[in-house]
Amino acid sequence: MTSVADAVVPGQRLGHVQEFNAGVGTYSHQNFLYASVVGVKQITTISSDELPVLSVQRENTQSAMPDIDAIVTCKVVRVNPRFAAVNIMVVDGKPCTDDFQGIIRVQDVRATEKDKVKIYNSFRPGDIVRAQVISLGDARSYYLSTAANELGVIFGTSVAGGSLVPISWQEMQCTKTKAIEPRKCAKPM
Amino acid sequence: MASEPTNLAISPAFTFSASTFQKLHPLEYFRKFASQGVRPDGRLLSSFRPTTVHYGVITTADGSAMVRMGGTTVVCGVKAEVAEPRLHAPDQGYLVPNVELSPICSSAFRPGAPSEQAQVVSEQIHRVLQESKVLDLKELCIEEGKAVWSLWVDVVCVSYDGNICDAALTSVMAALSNVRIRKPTYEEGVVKVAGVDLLDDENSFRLNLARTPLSVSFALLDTDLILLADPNSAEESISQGQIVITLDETGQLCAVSKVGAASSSQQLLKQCIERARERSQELRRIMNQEQ
Amino acid sequence: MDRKRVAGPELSVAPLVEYPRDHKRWTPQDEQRHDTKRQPEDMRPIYLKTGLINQANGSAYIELEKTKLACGVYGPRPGKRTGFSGHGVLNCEIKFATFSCAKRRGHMRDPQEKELSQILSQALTPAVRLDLVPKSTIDIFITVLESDGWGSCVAAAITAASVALAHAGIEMLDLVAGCSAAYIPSGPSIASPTPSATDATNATGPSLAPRIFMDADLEEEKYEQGAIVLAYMPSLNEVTHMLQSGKAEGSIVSQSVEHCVEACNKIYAVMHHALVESVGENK
Amino acid sequence: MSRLDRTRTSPHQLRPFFSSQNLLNRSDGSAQFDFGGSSVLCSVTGPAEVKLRDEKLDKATLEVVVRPLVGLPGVKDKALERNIRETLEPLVLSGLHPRTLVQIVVQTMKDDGSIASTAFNAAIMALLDAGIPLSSILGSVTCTIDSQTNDILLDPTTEELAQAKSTHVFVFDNKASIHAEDKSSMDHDQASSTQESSSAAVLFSDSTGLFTEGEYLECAHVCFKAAQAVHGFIRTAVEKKLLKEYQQTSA
Amino acid sequence: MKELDSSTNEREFLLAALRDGARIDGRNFYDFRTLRLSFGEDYGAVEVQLGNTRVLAKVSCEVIRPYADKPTEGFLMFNTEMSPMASTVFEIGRPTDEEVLVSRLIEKAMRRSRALDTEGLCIVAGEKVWSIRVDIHFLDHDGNLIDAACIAAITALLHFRRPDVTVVGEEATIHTLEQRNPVPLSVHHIPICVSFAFFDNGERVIVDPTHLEEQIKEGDMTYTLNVHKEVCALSKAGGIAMELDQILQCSKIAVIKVAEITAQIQAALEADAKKR
Repeated sequence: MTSVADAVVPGQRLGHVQEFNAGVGTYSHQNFLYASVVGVKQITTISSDELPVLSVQRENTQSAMPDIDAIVTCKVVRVNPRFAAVNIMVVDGKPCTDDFQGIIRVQDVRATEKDKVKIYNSFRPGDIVRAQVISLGDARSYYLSTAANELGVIFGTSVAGGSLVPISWQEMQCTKTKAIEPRKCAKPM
Repeated sequence: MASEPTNLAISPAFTFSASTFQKLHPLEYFRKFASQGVRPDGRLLSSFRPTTVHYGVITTADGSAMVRMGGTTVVCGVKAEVAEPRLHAPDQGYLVPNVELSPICSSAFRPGAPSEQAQVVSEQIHRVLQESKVLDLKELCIEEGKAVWSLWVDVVCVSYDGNICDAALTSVMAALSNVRIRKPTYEEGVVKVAGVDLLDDENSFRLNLARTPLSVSFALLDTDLILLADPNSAEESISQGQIVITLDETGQLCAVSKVGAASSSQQLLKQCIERARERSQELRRIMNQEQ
Repeated sequence: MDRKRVAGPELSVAPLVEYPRDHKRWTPQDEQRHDTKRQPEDMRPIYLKTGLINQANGSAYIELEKTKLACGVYGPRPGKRTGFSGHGVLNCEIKFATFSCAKRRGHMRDPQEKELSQILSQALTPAVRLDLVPKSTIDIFITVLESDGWGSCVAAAITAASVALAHAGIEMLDLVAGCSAAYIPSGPSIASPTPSATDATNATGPSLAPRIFMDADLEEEKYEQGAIVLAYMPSLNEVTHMLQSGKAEGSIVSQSVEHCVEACNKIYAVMHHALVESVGENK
Repeated sequence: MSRLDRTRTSPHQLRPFFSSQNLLNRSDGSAQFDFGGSSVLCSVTGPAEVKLRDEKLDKATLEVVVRPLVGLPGVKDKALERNIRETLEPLVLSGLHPRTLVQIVVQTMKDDGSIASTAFNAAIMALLDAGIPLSSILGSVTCTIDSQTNDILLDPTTEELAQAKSTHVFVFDNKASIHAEDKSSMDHDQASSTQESSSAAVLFSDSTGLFTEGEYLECAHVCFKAAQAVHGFIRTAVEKKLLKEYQQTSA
Repeated sequence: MKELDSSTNEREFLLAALRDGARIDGRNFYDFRTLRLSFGEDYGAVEVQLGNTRVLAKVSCEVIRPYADKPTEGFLMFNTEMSPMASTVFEIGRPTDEEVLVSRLIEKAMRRSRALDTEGLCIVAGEKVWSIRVDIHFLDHDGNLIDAACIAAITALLHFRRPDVTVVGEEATIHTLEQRNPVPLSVHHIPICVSFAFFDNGERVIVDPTHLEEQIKEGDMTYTLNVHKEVCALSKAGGIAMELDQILQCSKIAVIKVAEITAQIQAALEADAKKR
């Protein structure tokens, strides 16, 4: 498919800015395009009136880190009336080496009727939550949101220790005891 | 890679890639494989990882060895220095093993003082060397009551992927067997050795090791009472206990330890000893090949 | 006393090494280098490999004959909580194994290791696009397994760390190659058997221009009157760090910088090869 | 034949053991356990506030601190800390107290051999005294194989340890013995065979020195039988304490 | 773990009682709590109970090389590291202020007052000396750790016997306990600490405060004396300012207390010696 000959390393000059647009894994410096990661050079032509995009397909993906708008999977570690604190474990389908910290503030739990949200009716410690990064947050945590249908709790364990299945967008049921517990559920895709 | 089990769902509604699933539910991930009799790295529950031993890799040390056990790489270097003997043991030297688990080898270790794990492994090796009388410390005497050799046996873990215990002890024994110390002369409180380029039996001596104990470790998974030979770091993190069997070349036991997890039957321990016997023979074969 | 390690004697020293009278040791008076196979401008052959440490995000192992070190890169990962920063932090820590030098080293981090860590982070930071990893830390850990020359060790650490960073998939402007050279006083071509010949510093007249030995080993370093370590980005043709120590004339310095740049270009080829090789492996 | 300590006549004899609970005022539970001239005092605090760093989402964090009688704690004590912690972890029903700390401090008071076993027994009694929920209790016994006579000596003294060619520390939980008791009440013939097979279940084992597999299994067997006495003793101690408390509250 | 302050009720009650001339455990102001000393089978191990405060002291010895500049001086070392057993405020490796204070006072009381003859610990000058180590374990903290620790340390030193040694020329032979009776250390004098706590601007002075009293006190002072009325150490670390008169008044009380405690220690040692 790709030959080693197309492999480039950071700093390798790939072309002139008049010939190509800079894509991922590249940067421009004094009218030239250079590779910024190890990978395979790729040229994609979008349309005839635009310059082709020169990019480098990463060979070793960098350890995942949260970025604005990224979809993350995280575990709830503690809750209080103002926010749920989470450990971000997966970013855009890629596991992080070390967990990053995030919080879902009460106003970011859902899109509508924000003033009626109670954190403890939305998340419990141990829940696995799918969320979106909305800002880099403060020194400690990224700020996350679950205010969309496909975002929210995707896996949880009931008080009795059984696994929970969603029965509506704000309720989940224990498979063992059939007890219903409130959650902000993610809509299965 | 073993053939991946197809159903990686944590609940019927959501599916994930294998790596994501492993991160979120390491135990479930492992079980999916174990239920098919294999481990995520493709091994059988009872098989060990490929192992290599290289001798004399460090020329600044008086004896050294590098051991690779799967993804775990350790380097052991022995330095012989001169020290005053203890007053109550004036003709005995020192043999001081220490294992360093520094942050280079895994993100599980932080910079600073040795972690509990590093301390425990160091102590385990220290005890085996001492209790199963590997080396007569009188051999390290230079001048009774005045000067003895102190052998600093330091193990550096370069890459950590579980089972540091076996890798470290193997490297220690290999490095000790590789040691060559220049013959010393003692004169008026000063220990001198001759500066020569090539060490031979004329100008140096080797350690007379009474035996070569090697350890074989298993991880215990409580929930399913599964026994895993030579666990890697992902397996260690989901296991509750471990069994370590240490044997010398005659098949005599030097140490048996079972820590953590629920009670295990005598049958299980016998099984471990049996497997350990075979594995330690194999390790010895690898060690002898390279020498 | 160190409670967290198996205790040995409180004090121990290396034995005194006594050389026989007829023992021949290398001195700067020798025409050839300590390693007789090398010319002054020759480096030792480099062995460089990525991916030794499987728990790390990126790693490299480098060997210049006896100089051996391993480097692991972790991150970007959550940084220490010291305020919000739009830029990432590059954190370097270098540690010499206790058995890595002729004299046994301690377990604790000593001032030399701290200084080296500083040099490394200065040499590498300009090449890493830290603006792309806000709030995060990239940790570079280096363990020196054996050191045969201080300068070569620093240079090897820079080279290995830069390859490990690229191996970790971290965005960089360029690779950084490290190279060292030592200024060795050149004696008379015929070694004079004067008693002062053993004392290297006195043996040389000040008038003679020193020779420049690339990638000097420990034995040669013992006689050096100065040395230089250069960190250089070969594609961009930029220097990220330069450390000149000792006394040398300007012409010697500029000459050795030229030599080092040239050598860095050779090292770059090795780095390139090691990284491209890893591309093939993963497929 | 007599033992080195001259008070015992049989190699399989334990030294007299003794315990008392609820000795300390500043901890939630405490106990002292003596094997002859060896004595360990143990305190338990918890469930209490846990440091954020050590917090576990779904269970209590167990912390063990071992304090030697002489000198500062070293790697040896660290190893014992880890052994005690990992042995107790499956016993403590830690899921009942998530995000809390159960701290166990083990202090050697007198040292005449078999300290690890004495510490294990003191720890379980202190946990009982503190009312920490447990799934079962444990009993620990040490033995050595004498380098001269090859005899298995139970509960060795310091002097006997110095002469040993190998040392074996065992811990057994009382699940096996409960099992055996049930069986024996039903059927006597079956009981002996159950006892044989149940003697195998080892909760913790730590052996060093030089020994054969046969010797190891023999030691396990001898220690298992002796551990029954320790289990019985602990049980009686708890019964007595409960009875006393009941009498106090009803009086 | 952080320690909770005493409750307002406790404080008010305790202070009200003091103003009525009573302490809540029924003691008079200048009473010590019941002091109990128990010895182990080994020499040099003593457990001290001062009310609910418990301290264990263990003395051990080894032969080591002396410092070159003090070739005839033996060593006397104290280990006063506190474990969470005594109270959860103590954390391993993070000494509290109290721990530092106690450790320094013990040093002052024992070593600086030359209670133990360190010259007498010399075996062969410049070669071999005894190093005496006192490990003080705090088991239960109900106030006044310093007095209890001090009593434990000095009693353990008095109780301790080291192996006998014979020196012929440069050669020293250390005899085992079986070969020869071990010998006691030469203790010059018996320093005893007496701690005071002050309330109501020093108007009310009590000795041997309990933990609760320590929490509420406004200031404190520790006298270290021996029966010969020699002051070995005096420590008044912070707290309210005191008039000189009050300090002198305390010293008179301390003298009496020291005599009592010393007598009790000697009686206990004699009783133990008879049993052996």
